[in-house]
Amino acid sequence: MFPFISFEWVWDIEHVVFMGGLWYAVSILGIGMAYCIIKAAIDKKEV
Amino acid sequence: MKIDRRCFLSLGIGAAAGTALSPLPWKLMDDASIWTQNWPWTPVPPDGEISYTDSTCTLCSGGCGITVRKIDDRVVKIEGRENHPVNNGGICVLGLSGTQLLYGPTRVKSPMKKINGTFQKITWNQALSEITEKLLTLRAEGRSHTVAAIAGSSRGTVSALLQRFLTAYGSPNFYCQSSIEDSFSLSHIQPQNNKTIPGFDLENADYVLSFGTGIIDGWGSPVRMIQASNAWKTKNLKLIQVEPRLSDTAARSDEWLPSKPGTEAILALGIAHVILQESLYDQAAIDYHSEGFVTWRTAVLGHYHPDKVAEITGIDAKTIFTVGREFGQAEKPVAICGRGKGNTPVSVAEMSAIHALNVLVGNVNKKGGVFTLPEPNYISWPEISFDTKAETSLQTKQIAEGGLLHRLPSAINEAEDSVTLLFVADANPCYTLTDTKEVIRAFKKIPFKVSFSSYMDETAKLSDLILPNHSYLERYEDVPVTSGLRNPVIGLTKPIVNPLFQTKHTGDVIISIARAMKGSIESSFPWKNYYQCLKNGLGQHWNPLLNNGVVEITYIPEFEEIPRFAFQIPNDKPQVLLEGNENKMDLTLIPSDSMRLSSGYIGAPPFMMKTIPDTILKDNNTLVQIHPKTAEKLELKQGCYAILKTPRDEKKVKIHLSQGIGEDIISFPRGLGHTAYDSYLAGKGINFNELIGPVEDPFSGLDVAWGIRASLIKA
Amino acid sequence: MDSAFIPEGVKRCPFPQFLAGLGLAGVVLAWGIFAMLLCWLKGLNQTNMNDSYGFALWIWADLAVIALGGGAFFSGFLKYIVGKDELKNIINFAVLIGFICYSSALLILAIDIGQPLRGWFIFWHANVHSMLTEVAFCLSCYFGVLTIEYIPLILENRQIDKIPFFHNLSHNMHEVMAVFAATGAFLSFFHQGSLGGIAGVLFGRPFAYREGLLVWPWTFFLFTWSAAAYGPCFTIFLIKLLEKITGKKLVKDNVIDLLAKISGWMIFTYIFAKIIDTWYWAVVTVQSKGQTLMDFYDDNMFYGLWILVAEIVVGGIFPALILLTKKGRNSASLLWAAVILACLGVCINRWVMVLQVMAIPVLPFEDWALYYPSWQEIATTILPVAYGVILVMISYRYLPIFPQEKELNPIESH
Amino acid sequence: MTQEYRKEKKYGMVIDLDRCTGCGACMVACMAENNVPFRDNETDKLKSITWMRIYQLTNGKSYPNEEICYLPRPCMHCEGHNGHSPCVTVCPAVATDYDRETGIVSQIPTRCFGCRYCMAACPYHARYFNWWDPVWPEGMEKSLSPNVSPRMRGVVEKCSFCFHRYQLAYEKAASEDRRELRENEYQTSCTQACPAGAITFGDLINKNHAVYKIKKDPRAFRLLERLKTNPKIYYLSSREWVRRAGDNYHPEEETGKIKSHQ
Repeated sequence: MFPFISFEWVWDIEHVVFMGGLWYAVSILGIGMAYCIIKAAIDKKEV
Repeated sequence: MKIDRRCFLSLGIGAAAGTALSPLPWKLMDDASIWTQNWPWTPVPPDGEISYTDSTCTLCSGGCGITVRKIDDRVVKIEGRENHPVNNGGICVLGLSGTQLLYGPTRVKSPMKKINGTFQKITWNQALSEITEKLLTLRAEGRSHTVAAIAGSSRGTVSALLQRFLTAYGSPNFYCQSSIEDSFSLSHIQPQNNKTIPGFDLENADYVLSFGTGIIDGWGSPVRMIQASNAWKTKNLKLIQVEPRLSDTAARSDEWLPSKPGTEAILALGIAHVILQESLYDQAAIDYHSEGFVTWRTAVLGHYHPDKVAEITGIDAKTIFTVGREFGQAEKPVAICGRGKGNTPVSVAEMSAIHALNVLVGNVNKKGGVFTLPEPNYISWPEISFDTKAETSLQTKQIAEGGLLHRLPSAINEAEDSVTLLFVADANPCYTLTDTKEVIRAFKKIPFKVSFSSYMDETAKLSDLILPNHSYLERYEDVPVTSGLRNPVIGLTKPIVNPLFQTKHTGDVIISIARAMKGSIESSFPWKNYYQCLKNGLGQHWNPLLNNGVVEITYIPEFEEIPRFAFQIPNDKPQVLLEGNENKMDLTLIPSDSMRLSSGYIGAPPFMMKTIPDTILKDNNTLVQIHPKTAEKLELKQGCYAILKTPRDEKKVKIHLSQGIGEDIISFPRGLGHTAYDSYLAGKGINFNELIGPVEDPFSGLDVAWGIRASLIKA
Repeated sequence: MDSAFIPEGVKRCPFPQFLAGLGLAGVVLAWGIFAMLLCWLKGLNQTNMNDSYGFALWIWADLAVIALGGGAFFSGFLKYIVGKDELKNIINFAVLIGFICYSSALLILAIDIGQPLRGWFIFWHANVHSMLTEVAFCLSCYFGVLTIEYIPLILENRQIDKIPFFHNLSHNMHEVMAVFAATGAFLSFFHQGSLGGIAGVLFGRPFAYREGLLVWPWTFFLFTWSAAAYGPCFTIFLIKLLEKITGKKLVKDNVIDLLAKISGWMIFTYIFAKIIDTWYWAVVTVQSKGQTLMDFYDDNMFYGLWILVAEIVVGGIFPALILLTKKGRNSASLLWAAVILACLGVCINRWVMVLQVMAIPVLPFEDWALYYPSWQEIATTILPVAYGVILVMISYRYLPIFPQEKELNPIESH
Repeated sequence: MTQEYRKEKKYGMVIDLDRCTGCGACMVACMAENNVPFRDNETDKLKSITWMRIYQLTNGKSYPNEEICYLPRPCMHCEGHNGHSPCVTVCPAVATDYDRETGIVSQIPTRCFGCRYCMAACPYHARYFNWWDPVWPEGMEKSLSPNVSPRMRGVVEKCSFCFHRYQLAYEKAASEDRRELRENEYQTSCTQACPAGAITFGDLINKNHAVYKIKKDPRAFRLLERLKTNPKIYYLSSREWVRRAGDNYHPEEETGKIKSHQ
């Protein structure tokens, strides 16, 4: 699942494409949510 | 700080987020999965040193060599022994499951006495003194002859010790289950007062004509027979199977002759007719090996023309001619009989009709043929000493006339107190004897029953005292094997593990009882223990047996020692008739044997039960096989329930339709319906023996029932 | 009693009545949970599954709810990516249904696996070649997306909205929702597809096996397509059902009409593709394996050609034709018929792709394996329905699910 | 050929159905060797774990022309196309794998989380699920072999070609400084037990092994070759109807004449 960490990881096209897609999606969601939460917290202080 | 809802909510979410980000949930997740990989209730077999020990299997009469794999002192696997004269590395389902018998829940773990209907543990001292006292009292009362014993086999030192004990004690009532070998012996004229046993050099035969013999269904020494049948395949030998049912043997034969059940002898005579008519017989050999040929020849030529035989047997005349010619012209043709596993005798008339074929073509006592061998009396013990008490009481008549075991239950049921004490060793008569209900009734009438069984089988369960033997993996014993081999073989079982429970070798038990009886009985048992008795008794055979685990007894008889075959003049109806009224019960019920069913005195262990197909046993129901047309007539469907009625009993069965059986025949699997043993076996299916009763051969008195009339009614 | 939590300007039933309803659904839920616990504690021997039916009722339920929940991603896709703005009136509900369907699907999967405590191995020891891995990844991620889409809805509750942080959060999330929705659509495309791929890649099972494009069998695309096509029908069906129950109009006709029309076109094109796929499979794929179409529909007690007709004609062509015509969409009864048939159609498709696959013998000497579920399986399959009802009840009562409700059902001032 | 090539093995079996008597010894030999659990009622064959299972085939003719053939079915250890066996590719957690050194399809029960996708993928029904916790009656756990871990409830298991025997043999060979195993050093439990000598086991690509030659017998066929599963179990039968029962055929097709993929 994790490059460098999981022993099953192989640097082949399947892993790169599939896991790449996954991590890409997870990052978008994570960053998006983080952005929303942090902004909400900041906005709250400004109120 | 005021804790309001808002604060509470934030705190909660914060805590959740904090926990999620901490290693805690991940660690818990990991631990949980590691826990599932090591569930404490899933056993982890301890590792240890691997060792292999050779021994002999005793679970059927086949006597295969086994190699037992142990880890430290645990038996983990039983394998076939390489280069063994009987099985050469092969092994069967029962032999492989032996570990489950050794460690299984069916073992009797100590001497048990039935008190108020339940078994209670007692010590060996208590058990032995109780039995000794009983025996002494009976003897003092002059009732020695009311002590009886049933042994699984007439051969081997333990059976011989039991018989010896009874004789020295003064009882003529020692019984063994009759077998096909008795039929064979009775169809010969004995030169000495000895039994004649058949030896089959089947590997070297070139044409095998089998009359219902389950060659690969467990007849003879099963593994060896499977190997022989494959040797025939390789050599392109022809196997002809005469059988009403498409058994595995029939399925494997080159030609299956689906004769009407019970007409095998007539078919054999029809084939003999062809051989005689076309002069394909060997006159010199006939003269050498037999008596009574001329009159027999006339009778057969007169009454058994293939056309007529075809009518009775359902095998067309053309086939009879072909088979007769092929048999007559083959170099080493062999005709064999004994239905299914061959555990039940056939009538002497049938045996004669079939073995006559071997004699006709002269394939007797030569390579690739059938041998007439003397019983291998290999045990040499000192003479028994008798006191007057024994001498007189030995003169009393046997309770079952002719020493025939199947007569014992009715004899007991008819006369009061005919048997007051019964020993049962290596046998399970309450399961294996036919008309089981009567057997159990008789058994219950006997005031005191003693079982030597290692396992809680049906007979042990009904006994008053159990003196459990070591299992075969815990003891020394000689294993004589004659079934279907060229020469008799003696194997040796060895203690692979120390006895797990408080069991005692039956041989030792008999010796200690005898010694406690004092007097002439004690002096008839001059051995310290069973081991010594075995070693002394086997004499010259002991050292090779101990070293190799097996010895072959090759014995070439002199001319005058050769038992001569007696051609029996066939009467009008050489077939054994069925019990039951033909008009009321118009179906014929026959048993079917299979390698995956154990029908002997050892019940199938769990592994074996796993191999039974669901066309034989489904849940707790036995399935009977019938032809679709029979089913149509009786309005039965695949998988439906029906009541199977015979003159002896009636049972609920399930129907399985098959194209491998003729019309109006019901095939019933033998080996199910145990009421004892463990939950893996007890209550599964129906015991065939309950549905059938003995039918005696008028010539020999042997129980030669091969089936019974029956009816099937939709339930 | 709970009026402070009920959105302003709408009328809800009395609290006791609401509680009674909750209780009723709760009983069914408890039954399902009991069965679920049995399965977890005693193992899958509680089911009637067997070695021929490794996949059974649950997997069908799983595939079915995901297909039906497809309305969420497709309406999201239409609203945020294609820009069909009218759908904003329906998107909340679609998200709610999606959330219910997907959480149920995940729960069913957690019950279905033999070692639930090791379920995370699918992520940790992932085999990237397995369709199921793809399903697990995309499904969980998309469930994350649905949660993200559902959160702002919760935050819009009257009381929660009063908290500035949550108010802001809700606002911020709405702002970036298009990004989330796009990610969701991307994930959905793959997991709907890989669910189809699950059956399609089984080259040992000619009934399921399909040829395809690169690593994806045709069922991959058909499943995505059918989820997008039939999912909205389920959303419409539930809205109509909710309107019947509440006795209120909740969504304007033009919105329903738009969704129905899009759904109609989707079903129409899907079923066209499905027919081609079936035809090619029957004539080429199956033939090459030495079998014929009728091998799969013959000689057993249950599966006949009727099921193929039911799926394609009754559950496909019929609803497509109704939804494509204005008259069909405008007639209440026809619309009802269309959405129900469509939901049945897609459920039959998922059934066939799971259970019939298991039933058909592949070895010539084997027989059909038919199976009926145990009560534990049925209870755990109904569990999500009860759970869904409860969540819909609560959400409908306390959250502004239907933006048009106030306008359509003005309350006389009191 | 290079040294590298020689190292690769493809263990497989040839089962002679002309010799098989259906006695069941292979089934029990397998159970005893691999600690296969058992239950009170084993008559529901769809819930009975038998890594080696014997099918009874009939020619479909009516009495008295019916014929029977027994067909033992272990795991086929399919190679598929280049190791892509039907089950290995679908396992989401790499709990089953195609071992390129031996050609054996492995199964790791502690890795398996019981999704049963592999069972759905296997057309041979060679995979079994542990629907129950394995329970040995008191005392009988002594008969368990330490070479094969008993499996827990909720995981899939199947024939491993007695892989532990390969490992033990390999360790022994290594201790004797040998890199390659002799043919008889590694044999499966079923092969060893078969009283009919119907099973031959060995390296299918090693010219010195018996299986290499026998698999080219004109009687040879494999099950469901048309599905391109590329199994490593070959069967021999001199009966045409048996060979035909090994695969699905259109009526006009000739038995064994379908060009299969390698």
